[in-house]
Amino acid sequence: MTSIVVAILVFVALGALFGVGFYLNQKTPKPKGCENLTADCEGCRITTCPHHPHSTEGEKENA
Amino acid sequence: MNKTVKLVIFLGIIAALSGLLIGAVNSVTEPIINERLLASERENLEVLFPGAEFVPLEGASDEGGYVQSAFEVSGEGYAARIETTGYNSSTPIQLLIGFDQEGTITGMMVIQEQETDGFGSKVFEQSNIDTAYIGKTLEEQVDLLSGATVTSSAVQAAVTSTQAMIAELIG
Amino acid sequence: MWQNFKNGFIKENPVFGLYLGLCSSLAISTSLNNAIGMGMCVTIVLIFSNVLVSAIRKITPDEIRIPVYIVIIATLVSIVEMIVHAFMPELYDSLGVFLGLIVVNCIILGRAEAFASKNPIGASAIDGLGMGLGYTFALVLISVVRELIATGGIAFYNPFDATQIIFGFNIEALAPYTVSLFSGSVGAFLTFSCFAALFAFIKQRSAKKEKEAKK
Amino acid sequence: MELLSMAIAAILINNVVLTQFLGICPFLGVSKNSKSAVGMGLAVIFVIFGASLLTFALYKLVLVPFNIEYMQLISFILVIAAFVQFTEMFIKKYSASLYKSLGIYLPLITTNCVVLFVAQDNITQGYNLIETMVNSISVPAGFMLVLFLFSCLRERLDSADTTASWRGNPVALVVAALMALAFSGLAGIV
Repeated sequence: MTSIVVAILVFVALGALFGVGFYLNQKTPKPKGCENLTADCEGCRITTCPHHPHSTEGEKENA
Repeated sequence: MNKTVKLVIFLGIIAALSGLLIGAVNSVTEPIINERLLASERENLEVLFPGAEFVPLEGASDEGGYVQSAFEVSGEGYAARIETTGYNSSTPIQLLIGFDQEGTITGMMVIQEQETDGFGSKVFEQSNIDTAYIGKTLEEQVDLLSGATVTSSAVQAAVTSTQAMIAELIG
Repeated sequence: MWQNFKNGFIKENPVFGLYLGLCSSLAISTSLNNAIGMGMCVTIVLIFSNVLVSAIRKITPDEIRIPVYIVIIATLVSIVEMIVHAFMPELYDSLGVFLGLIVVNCIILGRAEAFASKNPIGASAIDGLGMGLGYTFALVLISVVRELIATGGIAFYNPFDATQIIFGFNIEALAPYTVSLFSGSVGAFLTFSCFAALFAFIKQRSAKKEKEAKK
Repeated sequence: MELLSMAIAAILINNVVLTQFLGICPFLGVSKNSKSAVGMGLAVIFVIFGASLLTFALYKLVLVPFNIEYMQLISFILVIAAFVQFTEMFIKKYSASLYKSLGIYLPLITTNCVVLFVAQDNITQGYNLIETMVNSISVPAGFMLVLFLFSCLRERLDSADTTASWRGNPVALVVAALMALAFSGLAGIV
């Protein structure tokens, strides 16, 4: 039983850490000159993915 | 209320529920997994520790990577199945070693070996096992056997590494 | 809704069409057995994650939705891993590390983000089922080709008891011509690329037809 | 010596991309030009090294003492994800040039299977701290090597006249198959 309690505590701590990191990272502005820099990734064909080069041009394919 | 706090609380609740769920599932599956891990080795373990209760130590591993599986023998000590290669590089040597609660070697069983007859194989004769291995404490190294240097030093290295792991388990 | 379901197979097949979850589909498609086992695990995780994400879509704060999804998916994968470990030990051993790597399979996060976060529970569950079966379908295709070429036969075991063969055959005529290369990485890449090209061909042809029909 | 052969095996023989099939998505996605391949590769090396040390410490100091090894998968993924977020934040804040060359690839890494694989592999192989460090540099180094080589090939591939249905990823995977074949010839060197 104690193991489950510890598991939950560890889990909550890690989850909160990730959440805080994610939130703070989102709030941090990109440095000057990098606002429009994105890494283009064409690994998959999900055009709605923010890393896909098509996502900025709007939906190109309407298959 | 501060927004960051709110977000953390939301994620915390999700995480807590997830942790609870995983813990609950684990408490159901763990005994079944242990039983399965034991099933294949129970027969050999019973020889070294007749009538004992065994608990597999899943994460246990030694420095040299010889230990294949390790078990806690409740009230009696530990057991470890080790694998190493001696002279015959195609068939590894497999041994099951029993330790008491202080880490002294109490038993050794040969599961598999195909070392050269009359040389390497002498290491695994009962008379040699009794003198070279049984009764060695954690601080002592097991003996080498002249005339079977390759095999016995391979076993020595593996047993020394296993002893170090057992010492860590005893703490 | 039927359209959604069907899309998962051909037009938007997650593996051949969208190139999602490539790592696992290449690695574990060595045998039909692994392919079906993996496909089922992914389908189950996908359905549950879609349902859960959809169920909490109205109360999830937008800023941290990705972390929430990752926690949910990781939990589900852990649970599936433990259950497979306990009840289907042979499958657990042959899938190895790839069972845990379902967590980072982009299909699941992708569907949670693109579909389940915007749609009601029922539709999300069906989307998960369709996508999962599409993934399984792709895995089965690759694995059948690879297993046939590499071993000259197919064997499918009962996942709960590996000694029981449910279905299997060996083509004697193929036996002298097996190419063991196909059980390795070269065969995986080659088989996959052939299927991907075939799917692209089908897609391009149907697009062309549609265009002509419009004219 | 053992560490050296371990590193060579991880980079060339058991290459993550070509023999373990991990990290295929960035392999296909970020190999358009060699500059982005190098940036992505370096970012992956950094993240894997940092995340592996953190997960190693978490496993030995928290999970094992409290007997909650079953939390391995889920805690590792959270540590990796958190580590990537904090790294990205610090780079954004303190170095624009570093952000330009490496930082933009960080968001692509959280769901990169190589990171989770290396973190788990260090534990299942029973590596100690030194071996963990060597392994978590050499595995992503192998990733970077193949990514770089592939990007060079790909620049030529894009200008080639391929049949419509093979264009893009299918033909790229054929090239990957040939690379895997070439790398399998290195298997004997260690």
